[in-house]
Amino acid sequence: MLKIIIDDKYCKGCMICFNACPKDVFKPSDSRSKLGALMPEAKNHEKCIDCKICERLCPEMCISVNKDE
Amino acid sequence: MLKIIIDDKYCKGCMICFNACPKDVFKPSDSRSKLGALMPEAKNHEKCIDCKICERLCPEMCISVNKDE
Amino acid sequence: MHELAEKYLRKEALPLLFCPGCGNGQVLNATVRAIDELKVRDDLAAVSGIGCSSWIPVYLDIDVLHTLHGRALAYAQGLKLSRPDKKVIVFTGDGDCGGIGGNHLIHAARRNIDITVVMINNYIYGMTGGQKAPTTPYRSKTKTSPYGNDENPFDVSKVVMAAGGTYVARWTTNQPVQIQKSIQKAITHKGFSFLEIMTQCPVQTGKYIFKNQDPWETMQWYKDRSATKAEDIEKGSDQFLLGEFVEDVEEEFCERIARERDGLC
Amino acid sequence: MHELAEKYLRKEALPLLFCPGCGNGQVLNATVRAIDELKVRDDLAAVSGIGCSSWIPVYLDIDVLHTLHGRALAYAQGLKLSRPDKKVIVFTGDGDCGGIGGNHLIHAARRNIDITVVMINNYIYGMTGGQKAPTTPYRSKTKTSPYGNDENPFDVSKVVMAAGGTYVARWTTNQPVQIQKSIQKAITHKGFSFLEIMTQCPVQTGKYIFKNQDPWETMQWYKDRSATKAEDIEKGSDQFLLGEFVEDVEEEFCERIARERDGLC
Amino acid sequence: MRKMVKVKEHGLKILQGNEACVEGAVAAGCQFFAGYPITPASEIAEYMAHKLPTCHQGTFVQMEDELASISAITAARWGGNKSMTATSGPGFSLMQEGLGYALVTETPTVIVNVQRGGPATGQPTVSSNQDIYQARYGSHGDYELIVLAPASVQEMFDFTVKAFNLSEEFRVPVIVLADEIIGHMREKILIPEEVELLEVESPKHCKEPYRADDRLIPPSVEFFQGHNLIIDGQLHDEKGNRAGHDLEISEKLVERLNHKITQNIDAITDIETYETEEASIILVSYSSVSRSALSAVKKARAKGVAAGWIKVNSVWPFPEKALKELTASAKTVMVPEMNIGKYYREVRGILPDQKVVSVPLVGGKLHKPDDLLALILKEAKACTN
Amino acid sequence: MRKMVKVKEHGLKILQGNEACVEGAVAAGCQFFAGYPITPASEIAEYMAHKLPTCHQGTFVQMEDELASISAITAARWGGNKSMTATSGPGFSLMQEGLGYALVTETPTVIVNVQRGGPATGQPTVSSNQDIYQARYGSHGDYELIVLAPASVQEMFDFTVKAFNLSEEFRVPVIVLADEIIGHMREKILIPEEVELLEVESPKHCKEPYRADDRLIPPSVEFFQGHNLIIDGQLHDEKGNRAGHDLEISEKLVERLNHKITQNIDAITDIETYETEEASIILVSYSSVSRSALSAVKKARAKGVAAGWIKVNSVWPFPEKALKELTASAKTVMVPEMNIGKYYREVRGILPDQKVVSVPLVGGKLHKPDDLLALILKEAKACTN
Amino acid sequence: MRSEIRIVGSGGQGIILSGILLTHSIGLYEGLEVAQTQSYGPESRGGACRAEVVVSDERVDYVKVEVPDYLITLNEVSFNKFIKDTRKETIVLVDSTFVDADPSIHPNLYSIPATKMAEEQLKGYVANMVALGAFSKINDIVTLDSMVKAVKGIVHPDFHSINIEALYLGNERMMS
Amino acid sequence: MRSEIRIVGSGGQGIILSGILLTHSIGLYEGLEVAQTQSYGPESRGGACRAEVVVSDERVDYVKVEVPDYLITLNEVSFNKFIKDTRKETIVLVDSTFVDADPSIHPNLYSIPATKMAEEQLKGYVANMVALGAFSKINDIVTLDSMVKAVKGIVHPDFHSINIEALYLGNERMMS
Ligand SMILES: Cc1ncc(C[n+]2csc(CCOP(=O)(O)OP(=O)(O)O)c2C)c(N)n1
Ligand SMILES: Cc1ncc(C[n+]2csc(CCOP(=O)(O)OP(=O)(O)O)c2C)c(N)n1
Ligand code: SF4
Ligand code: SF4
Ligand code: SF4
Ligand code: SF4
Ligand code: SF4
Ligand code: SF4
Ligand SMILES: [Mg+2]
Ligand SMILES: [Mg+2]
Repeated sequence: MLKIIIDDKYCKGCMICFNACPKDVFKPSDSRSKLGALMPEAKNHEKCIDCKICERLCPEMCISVNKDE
Repeated sequence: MLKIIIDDKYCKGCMICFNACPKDVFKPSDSRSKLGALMPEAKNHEKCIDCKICERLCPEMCISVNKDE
Repeated sequence: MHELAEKYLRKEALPLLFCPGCGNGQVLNATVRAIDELKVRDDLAAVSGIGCSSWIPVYLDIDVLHTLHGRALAYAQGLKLSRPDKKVIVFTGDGDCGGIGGNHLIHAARRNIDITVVMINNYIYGMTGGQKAPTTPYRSKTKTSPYGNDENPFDVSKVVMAAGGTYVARWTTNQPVQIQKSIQKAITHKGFSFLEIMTQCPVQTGKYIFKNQDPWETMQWYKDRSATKAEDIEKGSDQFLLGEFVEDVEEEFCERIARERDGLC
Repeated sequence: MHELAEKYLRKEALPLLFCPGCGNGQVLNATVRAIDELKVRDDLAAVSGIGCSSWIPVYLDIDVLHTLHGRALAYAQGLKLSRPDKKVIVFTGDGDCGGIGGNHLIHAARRNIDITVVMINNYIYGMTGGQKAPTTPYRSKTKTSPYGNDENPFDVSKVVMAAGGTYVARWTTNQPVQIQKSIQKAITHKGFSFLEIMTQCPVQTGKYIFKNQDPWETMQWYKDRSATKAEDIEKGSDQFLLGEFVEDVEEEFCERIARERDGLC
Repeated sequence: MRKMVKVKEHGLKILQGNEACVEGAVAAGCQFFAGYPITPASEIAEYMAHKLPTCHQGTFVQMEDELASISAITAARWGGNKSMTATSGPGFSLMQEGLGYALVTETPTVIVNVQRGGPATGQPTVSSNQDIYQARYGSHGDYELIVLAPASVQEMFDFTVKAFNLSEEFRVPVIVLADEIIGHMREKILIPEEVELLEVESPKHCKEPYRADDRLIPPSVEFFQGHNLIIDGQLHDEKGNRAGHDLEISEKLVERLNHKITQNIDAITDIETYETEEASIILVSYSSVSRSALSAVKKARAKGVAAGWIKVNSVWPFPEKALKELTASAKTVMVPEMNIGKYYREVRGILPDQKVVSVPLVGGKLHKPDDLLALILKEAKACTN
Repeated sequence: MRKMVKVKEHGLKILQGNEACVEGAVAAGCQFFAGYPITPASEIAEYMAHKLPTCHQGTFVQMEDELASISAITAARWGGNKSMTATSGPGFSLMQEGLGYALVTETPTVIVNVQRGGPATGQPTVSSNQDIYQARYGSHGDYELIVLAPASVQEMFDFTVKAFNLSEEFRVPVIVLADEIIGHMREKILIPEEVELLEVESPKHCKEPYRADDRLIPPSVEFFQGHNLIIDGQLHDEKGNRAGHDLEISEKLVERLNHKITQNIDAITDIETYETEEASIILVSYSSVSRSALSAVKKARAKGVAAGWIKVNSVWPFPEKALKELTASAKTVMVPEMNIGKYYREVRGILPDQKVVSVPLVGGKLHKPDDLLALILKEAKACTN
Repeated sequence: MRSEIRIVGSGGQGIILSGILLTHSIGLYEGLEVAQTQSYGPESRGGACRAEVVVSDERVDYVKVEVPDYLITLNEVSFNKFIKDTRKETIVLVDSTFVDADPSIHPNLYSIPATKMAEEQLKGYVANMVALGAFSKINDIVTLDSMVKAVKGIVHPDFHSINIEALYLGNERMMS
Repeated sequence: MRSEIRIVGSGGQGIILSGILLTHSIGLYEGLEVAQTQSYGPESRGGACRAEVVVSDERVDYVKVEVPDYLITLNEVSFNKFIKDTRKETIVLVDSTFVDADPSIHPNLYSIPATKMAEEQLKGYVANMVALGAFSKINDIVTLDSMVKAVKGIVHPDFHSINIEALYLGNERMMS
């Protein structure tokens, strides 16, 4: 399965990943990043098709979509 | 007849009038303008067709083609 | 942090000072990928002017010259001419490049000097807080056009083409892959290349022009209004064309200078 | 002295300080006729930058602002905006306008502000003694390109069109009547008008570029290389097009500002 | 002629310095603003964009850069509009050539420099007095001009009005040398119901726009009045015709351009004082720092030290005579300033017999009253020793 | 490290000052020139265009304006090329912002200002010393830089070489403040067979391009060496990262930028003298005027007046200490200059106990030796009275 | 009498607006002299941001804060940075949404989850107003009443109600 | 010993080149110290133009001409202007093509129709060289020989012969 990691040190909660993901992998959450922003959360890892749109569109380069080996 | 007057106060002897006149009205001359330049001379007044090309092309605006009344 | 960020960004400068959702980060993202793919890190220097967009290269862990407002291309030309064997990429804003810097732009394009220019068009002066840019749409309200902009917006890419740029392309932040590929093409291209990237500035453009500060909304607005075929664009509408507009081969400026010098030896 | 010279020139400033056979005097000649025909003397001010060509208006007995190198259009815009009811004509050189002044040019064109620009293209920096201009042909020798110019020449009219000029025309000094008519049209035109006049600079261009200092020879060279139909121009040749390239109707900048102000009252 | 002119939006307000500057300009009859945004001066352009079209039928235009901005305001004044621009360090540097043009053509206009820290991009958001010499010497050539340095929001209003009046009176560009603190600060301000404006009469016929009166000031003329003026940035004769190659004419013009200011210096000098008479230690200050200085002087007085305070409002032309007189009693003169110690050089130059102490502070720091007090006390002790 | 380097076209020649400047630059290893024509400096660009491509494999480029020119030379130095530009008043005004950038990024480069008369277009073909303060204070912000004023064709060569060395030594832009007379004059000049050049060693690895040594000078680094430098026109920390908002870091940088020059002033100061010891009247001069001054002093000596002559070559940083010492014996110090009396202000500022006399001359006039002599004799008489 | 107020947080949190609001409330409705200055990081992007208000019964000479009598901090970074520059009498108000401040760290520490309250209860970016409402309870310079008047003077009418609500909300929460 | 030479005319007449030629002849081939300056009207267009050469056996201090020992004028305007600034010992050479100078006007007046001679006899713009050739006869600083050497040093080889011819032509004419 794929693992989507959002780095809470850098996420600014812009929600572009959430909006852009074709598979609705992300959900808003209550947890705050180190910068104080409300972060999205990768909820539906299993739906991910590894298109990496989220990675490419994240302005903070703080998402990684990894093969969970 | 037409009278072509070159103002010797301003003529710089560039010879554009001489070159441009379709009727060969002008000839080079030995006489110097006040600025020290060798001026053209309107020799063949009778050939002039009043096209005013010389007037329009003179950079010093120092030619007038006049009806000699 | 993404592994490429880890590899190419200056850690001590993070987090990026861009507002949440700012398109500048996305351009940085694409740039990092382009550098990685081309493996040009050691042969590439970045130059920028002043503006939010001019901060893009400041995070890149390569040689970077962060210069003065409007002068990025003048510095870039000096740098390139001093080291014609290296590559120079410029990051600049619509104001920095098309406003105060317009003269250097047209002359650099005319010279066909081998520089890659990435111009971030966010329709506004972001850094100074939302004043009108030369690209601001007609009638749009900004801090310095509170009753609507009276000026026609500047089509910078068009002028670059008229001035002689040999690679010209335009994308929005909706096309991260195309941005990356175009950057790669532009860096590889021998001659003056110009990339116009339409980005969201959720804070200023969002507030004043789009009246919507959600970054995604601006990205959607761009999606709705852009086309890759000229036929698809309605005349008089606010639609605009995307794509690679010019790809010309012409002898490059530094090469001409080198050839001349060779002739003198 | 011609009667129109008598009527419109500042006697105390004569003789013109142009070299014998310089095209600037011919442009002045056409301008005087245009002013006379339009009867705009009292409603017209002239602005210029620095260069031989920028001296053209200095002999005109109207209000004249002889400004700084490259800034003519910036001053002209301030003047026009302060008195939108009056007409402003700018005389400028290829260096003044297309070199150092290029940024004001493209932005004035973009704004479509009602100013008439007469740009004298003599391929060179005349006043400073024959250095390369942005218009200098490729490979031409000048004082600052002793081994041949490495840069592509700047097609200023083309860039003005791309930037948004609404009346654009080009003539050589072989067409004094067309120059006069175009000046009249441009002054009458509501919007940004740009006239490029190719002139002979027998002293500098003649010496360095054409290697022939006879003014008439350069005029002939222009005659041989210009055409009024695009079809007549061989691609890749040194021929160039003459004529009126653009005549567009679009709301003018000062009018827009006035309309906006009216809306606020 | 001086005339009282009504001000539309008068009354007690809280405004930012930059806003007060705009209110002052509008009250003074400014009809034309051309500018380019820059921190910390942008609010002036923004507020102008908002105000000019409405209340005044004036024109606001954002130009492509600062070179264009100063050009446009200079030309607009020849078009008959009172005009102004505002910028900060980098933009002010770009304006230097155009400033010279306004100077040599004797164009009345107002330029506001809201100083930030330099050099180059420097410190965009931080205050300084670093451009005090640039304001005087930044352009090439020999000239004198007038520079006013406000130290409060009220003064941003008052000095802007004054700048317009002085520019018209002396036909010279006047610089309002503000700084980030003053520009961005909010304070109470009382906008008066009317302000006194200078209206210089314009001659009906004028063939010699540069023939000066006995105060060395040329006539107030403009375009489109049938004068057929020739206005040239080259040195020129009284008709305006270029004469840079003529050393006699050029000498006369350059001397007049300088002397029209220095000779009228008494009419220009504007200095505020506090307890300078018989003071043995005097602080010569200007800009925001003057407020710290005043605070320190008051504290020193409270401690029994004969301290005095001078605030120079018209920093240029350098008020040599006035400063000499006002500091006559002082053994020690201190010059605190938010720069490396620049105005100090001027002060020291005219007070050969006194101890002149530079109190510089750079990097954007504002002098704290207590730090200045400590210096005063140290000097006081040194004096009595 | 100082190294003797061969000069290709040496020997006794007659050259124009502007040509000698180019010869000096080329001898000093200048590899890059970007410029824009302007009277009376154009010959420098023209001769560079001719020379650089041939003898040196250097690059000449004519830019679209002076803003671009100074930008290009600054960047070229980061590319590793020794670089230079040349201009005159109007162009120098346009370069002020870019000069600030070179200053704050500590870029070694050379800017030649062949002064003409100002302000604005002023007197394009006429000489002056009017830009003496602009050269020091023309850009916004606090800085110190080095300005050399040649007074002969030989010095155009020598000072240009020196300018390159000083710029490399102190990592600072150096200005060669020439003037129309010197730039256009033709004289004999001996181009030496070799010149001494400074070669500053560059560190192999550098992560802190702005960490200075104990002379306050940062390392000599450039691009494409694997350092991954960040060079910023905002105030920055030792790594080069922007820190304009940090007052402590900013204060440190601004102070260092200033002190690296003032603290090393002895190494920079360059003054020539003639008979100053025990002289009671000393002329402090620079530029072309210094030659008239020397002539006058010699004539005065011939008449038995104890006159002395000082020629300041390094006009900035202001050689306060040296001038004080050298003028110690003088009762009267005279400062003749081709401007409204500018350097005089500096001199008067440091000589509180002597009579300092300004001898200005504007409009392009050069002081005649006999006129200066008359003044000296008058002063001599006043002294003995 | 001289009183110094410092408000700190990050760009976008309405720090400057809070300063302006205080200035208007104090200057126009409390009849005191007031000078408000500000300081912000690299231009105005997300960095640290600070507004300072100096209050006095005579003209304010020195316009900056030396040691604040009141410190309001809206994020963690600025709390950590500015808590050092207080004296023990300083009244400190923190937004506990971000700062989990140990009350023992300072004798006069008050906290309120301003951001959380604004987000949850008012669905708007008015944490600054919540904080000011709370501040109205713990100072003796400016009243809630004056703040409400100032809102009406400087905020666009469309946003009067949410801002005033926020002020009240903060005020009430501090009460309890 | 100090000697001052002034050459005046209008732009385009080769005034500056004459100055340069003299400087080279005197400095390199007569072994004297020399400083040549110039002055010209509005930039370089047709206006008045002046070259000055100061010669000395020691370094030239004051580089401008005060009262010329030699004045060479190539047009009417400059003749009229500069004849005033001579003393009676000054040796004056005029181009009689333009200036119909009354010999009684100055005790040391020489004239030669340099422009006419150049145009008619050499078909070239070398009036300046004709004048210098003439000058070589009436001064005791620089010889024709040195001038010829200098021509070879500074003029493009293509134009050596016409310039040298012109020098000789002027020299011979003055002879007679
Ligand atoms: C000479 C000068 N003028 C003005 C400024 C102020 N300034 C900084 S950035 C900027 C505009 C930036 O706009 P843009 O280039 O579009 O970049 P963005 O912030 O929108 O990305 C301005 C006007 C400056 N730094 N220097
Ligand atoms: C800022 C500045 N830079 C350079 C110059 C010198 N300069 C005067 S005219 C000129 C070029 C003029 O060329 P162009 O505009 O083509 O006019 P032309 O003389 O050819 O008619 C230059 C470079 C100047 N006056 N000001
Ligand atoms: S795109 Fe990046 S910064 Fe934005 S919310 Fe997603 S992870 Fe956070
Ligand atoms: S890789 Fe694609 S599918 Fe997976 S989370 Fe990212 S955007 Fe969604
Ligand atoms: S065109 Fe005019 S200036 Fe030229 S020769 Fe004819 S009359 Fe003389
Ligand atoms: S009017 Fe025509 S025909 Fe007559 S002289 Fe002039 S050019 Fe010749
Ligand atoms: S102001 Fe706009 S462009 Fe600048 S960082 Fe914020 S969102 Fe990006
Ligand atoms: S130099 Fe050329 S453009 Fe200038 S006046 Fe002479 S001929 Fe005309
Ligand atoms: Mg932008
Ligand atoms: Mg030209």
